[in-house]
Amino acid sequence: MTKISGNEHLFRYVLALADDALVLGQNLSEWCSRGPYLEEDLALANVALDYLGRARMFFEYAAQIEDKGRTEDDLAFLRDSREYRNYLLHELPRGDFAYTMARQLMVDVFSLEYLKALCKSTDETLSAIAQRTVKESEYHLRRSRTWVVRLGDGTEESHTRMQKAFDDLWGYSHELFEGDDSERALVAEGISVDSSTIRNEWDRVVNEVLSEATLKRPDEGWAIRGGRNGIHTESFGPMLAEMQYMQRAYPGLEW
Amino acid sequence: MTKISGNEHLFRYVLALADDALVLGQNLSEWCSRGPYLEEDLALANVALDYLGRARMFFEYAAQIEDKGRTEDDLAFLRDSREYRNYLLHELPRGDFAYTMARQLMVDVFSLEYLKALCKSTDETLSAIAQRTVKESEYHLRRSRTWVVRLGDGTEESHTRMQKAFDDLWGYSHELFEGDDSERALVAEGISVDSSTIRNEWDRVVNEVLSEATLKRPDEGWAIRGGRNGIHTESFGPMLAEMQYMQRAYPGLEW
Amino acid sequence: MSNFNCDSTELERRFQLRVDEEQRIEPKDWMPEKYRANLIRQISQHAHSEVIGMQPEGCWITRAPTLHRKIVLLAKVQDEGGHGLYLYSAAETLGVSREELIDRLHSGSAKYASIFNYPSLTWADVGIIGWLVDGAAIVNQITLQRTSYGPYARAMVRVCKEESFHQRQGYQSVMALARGSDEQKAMAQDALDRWWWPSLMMFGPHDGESAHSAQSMKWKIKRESNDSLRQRFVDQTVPQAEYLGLRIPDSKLRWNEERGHYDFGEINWEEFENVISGNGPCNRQRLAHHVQAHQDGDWVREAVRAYDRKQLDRVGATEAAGNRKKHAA
Amino acid sequence: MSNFNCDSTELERRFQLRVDEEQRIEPKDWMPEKYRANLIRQISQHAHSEVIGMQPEGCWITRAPTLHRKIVLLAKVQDEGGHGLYLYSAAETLGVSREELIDRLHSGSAKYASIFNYPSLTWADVGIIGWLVDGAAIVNQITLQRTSYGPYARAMVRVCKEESFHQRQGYQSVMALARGSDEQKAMAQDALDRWWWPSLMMFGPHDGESAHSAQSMKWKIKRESNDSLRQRFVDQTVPQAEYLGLRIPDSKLRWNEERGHYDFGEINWEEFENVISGNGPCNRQRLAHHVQAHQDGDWVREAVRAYDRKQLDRVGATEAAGNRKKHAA
Repeated sequence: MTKISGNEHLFRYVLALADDALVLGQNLSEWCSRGPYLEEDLALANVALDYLGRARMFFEYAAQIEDKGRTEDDLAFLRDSREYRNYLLHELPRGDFAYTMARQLMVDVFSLEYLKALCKSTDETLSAIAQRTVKESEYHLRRSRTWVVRLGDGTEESHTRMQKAFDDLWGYSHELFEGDDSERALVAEGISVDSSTIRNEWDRVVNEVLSEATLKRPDEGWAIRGGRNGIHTESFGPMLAEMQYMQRAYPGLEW
Repeated sequence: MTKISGNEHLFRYVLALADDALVLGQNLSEWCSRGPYLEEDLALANVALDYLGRARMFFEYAAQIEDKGRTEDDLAFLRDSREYRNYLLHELPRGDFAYTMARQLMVDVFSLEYLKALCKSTDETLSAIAQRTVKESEYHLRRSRTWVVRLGDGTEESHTRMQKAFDDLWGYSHELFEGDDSERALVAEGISVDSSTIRNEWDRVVNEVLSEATLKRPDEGWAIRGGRNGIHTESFGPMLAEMQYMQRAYPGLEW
Repeated sequence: MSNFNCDSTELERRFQLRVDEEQRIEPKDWMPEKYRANLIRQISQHAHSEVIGMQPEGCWITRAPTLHRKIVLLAKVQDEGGHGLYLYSAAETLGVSREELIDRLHSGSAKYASIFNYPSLTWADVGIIGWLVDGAAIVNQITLQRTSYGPYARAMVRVCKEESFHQRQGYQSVMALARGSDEQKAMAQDALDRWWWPSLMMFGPHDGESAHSAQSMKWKIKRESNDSLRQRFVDQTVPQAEYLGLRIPDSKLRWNEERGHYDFGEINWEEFENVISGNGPCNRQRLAHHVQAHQDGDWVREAVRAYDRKQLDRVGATEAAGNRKKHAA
Repeated sequence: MSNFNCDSTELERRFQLRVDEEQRIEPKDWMPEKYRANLIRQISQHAHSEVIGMQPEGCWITRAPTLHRKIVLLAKVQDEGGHGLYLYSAAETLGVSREELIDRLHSGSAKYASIFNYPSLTWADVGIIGWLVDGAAIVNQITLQRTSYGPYARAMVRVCKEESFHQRQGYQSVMALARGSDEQKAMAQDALDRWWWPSLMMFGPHDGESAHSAQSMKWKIKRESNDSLRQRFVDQTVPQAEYLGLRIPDSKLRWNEERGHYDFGEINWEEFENVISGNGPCNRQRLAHHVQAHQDGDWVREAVRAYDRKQLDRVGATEAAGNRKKHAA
């Protein structure tokens, strides 16, 4: 195994956070003009915009750390699927509105705690990004929480859809708390957040919301991992093909 | 307007036929593992394979006519959407099984007559391609005809779906009979087929099938044109992004 | 409608007087039924245009070439939805529900700007739409800031502010192409060629042939004629195109010193009629997209209603329990 | 099952005798119920594997890098569907309908090869699947050409012919990568790294731990042990990898002169159990894809039944009319 320098760890760490944000932002942006209410189109676009904004900050910083002349857009658009290291939960197709909201709840609870911790990072740029974005995640969580409760405790159909969404998504939650080598390598210096420390609070909040929503917490037996190693789902490739089209077809141009 | 040479016309003519075949083959290939019967998966894959095979012959010939070092794959995969000149009918997303079969009927009746006429082309390569493929179109037409009748005269649901499919597709049929400058320029020499001469036979056969299928021929008022001018539908771009991904991401390699 | 009694004639006279004096009409004010109906038609058409207008640009969000452009585009399409919201709200003050307005859109009895029935084919279209389509919209909407109906006028003020921002962004995006590679220039020119004439059509038929124009002008729900708005748009846009080094696809276009305006060619009115009446390249897809999204949302809206009812029942039950306790005490 | 009477014990003895003598059992022959049940399980599992196996490669048809590769891949996936058909037909000779078999697949009571629960991530996966997965399948299927049940054995003959063709195509496709750019080589190596161990798992648990093995061997619906098939696959594949200049991801892999075979490392049986029992990376997507396609086809199959009934009625009516005429005459 090649030895990875501290700087390389930081690059990989930041890039993974960038990938998480980009891929989820991309997925959410598809809701624009497809929501159940016009108001919801706008609200989901807001969430997507927040994630794309984060992606940009992380990619900029990653490019700066790497210092090899690659830009934020090179990193965002010019890698192949195996090099993206986002968590799988973020890349799953948007599904129906229940699926999107179940995912958001799972991601939002995680992100809020993660960003709160990242605010204390000894890395000033990461801490600054976290401070700029933690309020967004509070707002996201209020929304997804409200939706999960409304739909879980709405009609029989909405309840069934919400339960199915959580059942289908649950297996992807485990890897969120496992981090990767780079995250672990940077914990000691207080740069990164140790994801495993978030598990308890995540469980507490998610259980609370599920119970208020009259939903059952899915069984834990099923767990899918691979995002941080670039082992994606099969839906990822076509999504990437669409996202990268312009940069691939017209390399090196200004837009 | 720039003057177009006879050779340029031939190139454009053959390329348009190649695009028709490629785009339809690509669409049909999506049915593989998604058909209503396993038998139907195989049958639709056969039709897709026939179209992709045609595409290959036409692209090879186009590359040869152009004689600028571009290969069949360069032509198939490395143009942007405005340069593809397939008829719109061929690029519409596959839709449900009724939609696919309605489109096939419309295309198959047209193709069979077109290829029969192209067999007599004074251009030996075109004539040879037509002779190799006309039997395929006979077989395709037998299938799509049977399906349209079965579904049109099946249940209330299947009837409704078939009728809706024809209603939604009809507007795209008109441009099939209009050809383009290149097609017209090559008629006199007996190289190309004058599409407008096919209209009567197309009407006769399609009317016959619709009537047997207890379906109503849609109104003629609505007509969409643009395929031969590279004016596509909005679904075309994402389809292209997926189709071109490998060639765009890894230019110039052998596979 | 035709059997006005004396009272309503008098009311109508006073109403017109107020309009003539540039007073704003507000929701609770008396207004002629035709004024109301015309406004509902006009405002909802405007709202539907914003909402349907999300589609042609929206289809490029997932393919935008840079993170910056992706963010700008998503925010813009979101703003269009927001304009739709302001306008639906303005229409609702006239006593019609959003659900009704959407039903009319789906049934085809309500229209939207016919320009959105053209497909958006390349990335350049996104910039060109911002520049031309938003540009044309602003020319019209600026005059509507002084429309006689208060809620509509106020909505227009908000909309105009955002639209000029979009128009500048669109123009900048086209400028990046015009200053880019040959491919990019060609892409921009091609998009301009395709969108120019539909943009001119946005202002509607010639003044003489516009169905609602005369009455609308009198009621000041329309403040300027189609032809004069169109002329203003041409006059402001031609120099912009020149600055970009792009060619406007009109061989008759030239500066007329005498008039102090650009002369330009005749619009293909047959195409205009064809697209307006439902036979444009994308009419069916636009409507189908909207209908599909709405249907996909049925269960969500139903669940929200059910949840709200349950909450009310719970509050009721709690209050009832509270009352029982009180009585028992 | 346990209360055999004399007759059935005698029948069973004769049955085993025929099997021992390598006679083929045919559909109309008497056979023990457990033989039938076991065969149905095995053949349908094999059929489902072919059909579910269409998905991982199928997802690359629309993205194949050249026209040639697109055609080859589509034809290959089509062949897999064809194998599924032969095998469903073989299973149907045992008195079970395809609809029942599909129901069992959807309910989770029937299995398919667990290797298809891994995702196909890059173009190289397509070649590697052809090379390794089809390669492993052939090693097993060649022995099944001599299985005791006639229809199954005959299906295997047809399948084997096509599979070796696919295996060669897969190998050639990997060779193109191995001889290509650095990126292509890395892509091939990465795919080999991911698919190697799952390929070895295809042969199932060690002989001692295989639930159905002993009885199946006796009935000759299995002709060779899991471990010996796996060894054969390793022995034939290692030199192929060497020829390509690719590294097999097993640090314990080495030639054992004494045994005349390659030694290789231990399979991660925990992963095997996990994937088999439904918790692999793609189990849910695979099943959901199949269920969705089947449901989407409900209305089509219903329409075909309705159409066929109508046709019968019409024939009936015509005949009746004919009969009436005859009687009247």
